[in-house]
Amino acid sequence: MSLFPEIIRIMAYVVGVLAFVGLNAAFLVWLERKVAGHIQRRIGPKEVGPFGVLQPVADGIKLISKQLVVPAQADSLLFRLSPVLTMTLAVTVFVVLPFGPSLVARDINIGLLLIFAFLSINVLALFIGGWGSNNKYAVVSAIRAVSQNVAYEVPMLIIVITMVMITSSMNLNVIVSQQGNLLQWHIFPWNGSILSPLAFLIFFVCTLAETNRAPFDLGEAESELVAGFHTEYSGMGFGLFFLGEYASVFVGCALASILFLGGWQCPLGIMPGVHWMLIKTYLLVFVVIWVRWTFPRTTLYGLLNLSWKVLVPFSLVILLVTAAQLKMPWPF
Amino acid sequence: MSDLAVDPSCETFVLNMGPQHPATHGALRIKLVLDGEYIVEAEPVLGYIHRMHEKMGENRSYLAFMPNTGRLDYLSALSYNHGYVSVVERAAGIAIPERAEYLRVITVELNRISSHLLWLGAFVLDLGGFTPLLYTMDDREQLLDLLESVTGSRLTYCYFRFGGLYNDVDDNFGPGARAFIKRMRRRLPMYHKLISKNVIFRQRLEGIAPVSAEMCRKYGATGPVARGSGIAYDVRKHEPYSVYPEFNFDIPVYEQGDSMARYLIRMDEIEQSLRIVEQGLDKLPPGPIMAVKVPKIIKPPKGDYYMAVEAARGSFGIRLVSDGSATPYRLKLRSPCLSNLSLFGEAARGLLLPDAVAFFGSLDLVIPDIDR
Amino acid sequence: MVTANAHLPIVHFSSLDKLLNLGRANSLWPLTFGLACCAIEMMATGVARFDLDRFGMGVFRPAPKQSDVMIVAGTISKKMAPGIRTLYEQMPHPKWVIALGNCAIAGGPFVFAGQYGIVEGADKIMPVDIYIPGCPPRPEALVEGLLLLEEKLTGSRRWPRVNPE
Amino acid sequence: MKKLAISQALAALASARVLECDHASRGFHLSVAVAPLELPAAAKILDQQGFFIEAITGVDWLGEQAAPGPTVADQAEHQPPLPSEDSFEVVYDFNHFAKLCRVALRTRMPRSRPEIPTISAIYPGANWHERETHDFFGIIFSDHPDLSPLLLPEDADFHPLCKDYKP
Repeated sequence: MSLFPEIIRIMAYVVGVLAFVGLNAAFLVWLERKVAGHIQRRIGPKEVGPFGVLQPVADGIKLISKQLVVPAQADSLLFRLSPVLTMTLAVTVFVVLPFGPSLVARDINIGLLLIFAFLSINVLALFIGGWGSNNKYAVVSAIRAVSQNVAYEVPMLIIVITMVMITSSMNLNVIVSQQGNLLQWHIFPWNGSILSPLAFLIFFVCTLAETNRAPFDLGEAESELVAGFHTEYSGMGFGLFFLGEYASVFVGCALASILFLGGWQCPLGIMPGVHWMLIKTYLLVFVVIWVRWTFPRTTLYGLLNLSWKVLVPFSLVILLVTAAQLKMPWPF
Repeated sequence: MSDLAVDPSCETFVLNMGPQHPATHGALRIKLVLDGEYIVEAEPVLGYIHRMHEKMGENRSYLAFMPNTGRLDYLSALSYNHGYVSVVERAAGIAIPERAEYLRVITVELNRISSHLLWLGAFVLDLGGFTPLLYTMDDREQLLDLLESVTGSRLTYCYFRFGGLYNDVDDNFGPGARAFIKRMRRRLPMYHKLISKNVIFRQRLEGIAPVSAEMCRKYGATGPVARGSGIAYDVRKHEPYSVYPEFNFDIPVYEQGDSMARYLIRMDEIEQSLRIVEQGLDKLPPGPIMAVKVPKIIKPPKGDYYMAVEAARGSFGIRLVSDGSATPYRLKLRSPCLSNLSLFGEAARGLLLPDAVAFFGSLDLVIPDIDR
Repeated sequence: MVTANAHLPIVHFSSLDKLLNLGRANSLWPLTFGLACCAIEMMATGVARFDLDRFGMGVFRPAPKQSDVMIVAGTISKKMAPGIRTLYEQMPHPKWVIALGNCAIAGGPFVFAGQYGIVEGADKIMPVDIYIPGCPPRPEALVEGLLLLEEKLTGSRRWPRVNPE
Repeated sequence: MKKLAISQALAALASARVLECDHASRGFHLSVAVAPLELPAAAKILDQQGFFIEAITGVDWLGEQAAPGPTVADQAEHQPPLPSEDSFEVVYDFNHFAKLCRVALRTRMPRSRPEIPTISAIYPGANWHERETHDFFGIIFSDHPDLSPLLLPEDADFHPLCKDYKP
């Protein structure tokens, strides 16, 4: 492998991933506001461009041209680092996401591990942002975000381990290629583990919590903490948090669709490709938005109780049952 | 929980909620001493929207003060109108025609529903659910259209006059109100399904911030807050005024005293108000809407007079001290919200921050009414 | 009368400025900040029937750092005035202020000889771009006010003006 | 009956002057005037009988002494005898949750020495009402835990509802 094409390849993927993250955020902003509008008996963005599709563009222009304020008492380095870090981590994860049979930036063996490694650092970015703002609301919010993320990573990773046991691979492309058609999807109990529908549910709930989405949006609980960890961020600092949040929502839903719903595979086994991946992921994203505009927010204790007292035991049961099932084909 | 909060070895910090904060519904500041997220001490700081209503009462004529009453508790402005016209009518000895009394009751109850609807939306918004606000506001808009056709304004009504009303209702009012009652009766089960039965919602309200009946008495809390604590006190039944004795309605009472009870009280009150409006429309007598002999300039005899009415948030009282001239000598406005808020400091001790926000929302406060 | 070219800069990046202003005009995020009665009408404007989100203005931000428009909705008491000034200063540039209702314009009904408690108008403590009269103004008036602000930014009006006959 | 019980209990106080009023025309049943020093005792009696506090109203009777003809206040209602100079009046409104009985408890103090004992130890709800009365009239409630301005700005040193207030 010569060096030169490799650099071109990297460049192409960097540009591609960044463009996708930007477009994805724009699309999700529009989708979220439109869906929210229709859930709430109103129209949502309509005047800016046809069907309001230019709304995210206007928001972006506005945010970019807005003054960046670094509070005098804030830790300038941490304050500036945090949004960049959030964004970088979210973008990095896209490197191993397979969008199609050959449409993946880096087809590495430990893709799954890499994603969770980076997603775990994400919470640190929020924390230094909240801490660096030197704002009490932001600090409380940052502490909430950390305890929440730690609590929900445990059941999530246990589920992922279960899935790795079933698929015996950490390569996302391999996992997808095992699920050739609807009947082979890992969400169904006859493929691998009898408890996999439950596993999917737990994984999805954990995704909501990990990405700070309602009903687990304690970090940015408006009625309690004003705007949470990004209270002090203006302009594009806030914009980057937004991009990062939408990118991780996408990643979370993409992972769910890769692990359980066959990723880029077609349900009927014909014409697999990137469109299936996008359809499945955005359907899941739609559910995330739907949940957000339906439920009130939990409290921190309700959230931690749900994780440690319900999700962790259940996911451990899933792990054990799956292990037993894999080792002893009978009586399953 | 509370022993954790008073542990002297814990490090605490002070958090200023407000004056601009989404949870305080206006310009109110709450000084919180927090231990982690537990509240050690909560002290509301008032006065950010003090608008000198009582001073204004002393330097303008009785009629000219009328619009002020619509701006005290702007969510149930008609109740305040009612209280004010009633105390002046009591002082000056003005009797008002029956049709006017009935229309007063009907419009006041419609206003109470609109107030409770707005509260419901804002309350769920405090708990992080955005969508119910849009639903309740949608219903409220229907109601506002109705009230606007009668009173001429959407929010800060000034509809009653000494001796009667500003104008009669038109032919569309009756059918419109009946249509609204029908609509609301359909919508209430929907709200119960969407909100009351939601697991997260119940988990956040049940058993949170119990207020005892004794505490209500010591602080003078009235309205849904007292009724949520098992006190069956409603001025409409307790000290009947206007034509309320003619109506058949219940006073919902819950014993638990927690945020859930205060929520359920208001939901039940919407139903009761619908009943009152329906009966009022059935019984509405024909006739004049203004008493014939109302002096142009009201000069009540010397002395002091008190009048309490049941506003949406509790008992609103007016003490009018008259020196026999055309302006009140002293006009004291007893705000239900002030008394209801005064127990916040004691009841919020030991709560978690989000629970305190829920508790605050369940008190249903209108800040300009507190500050006056 | 408000005109778009009121403050012409010395160096004029014409097209870029136009683009930026177009972006800003279509994404005016108000600050969640209500003082009194007018705040309820502000809420009513945000929700289903009037739906400010149609114009991209529905994103009410609770933090001043992330908002573009401050809608002063209600009476400004002397105790509150320093707080409002702080909020205004915390908002990053470019920022605009709308005085909603008579109280925010000039003290409204609460002005009388010998008043001791209120600031008579938001423009006593900060620059105001748009004044919307009413007590409280109807939601339609607030929508019109925001459209006027857009017009001030872009120089052109979104919808044809309706002349009241 | 509540009215009888409370009026007898209050009449036992040395300085109390209990007057029954027509509820329909005045809005309260009992008008009870006491000397400032007996205020806590009266409040304690009301507390024991299960009354709740509704409001505290201050009234400034400036110029009452100088007024020609009959004085503004109904003299009969204001025994013990009025101070011989212009006075402040404070009216405490009490009510009962179960049995309707509104009691207006009145007390008068001279304008030059506006000091009366607090009842906030008996009724914690009275705390804010007393602070508010202090804001508006400058009446000092002795032994009150915190008489800082409630509705006026923190540094306010004026009392706007006094009749001689000039901004």
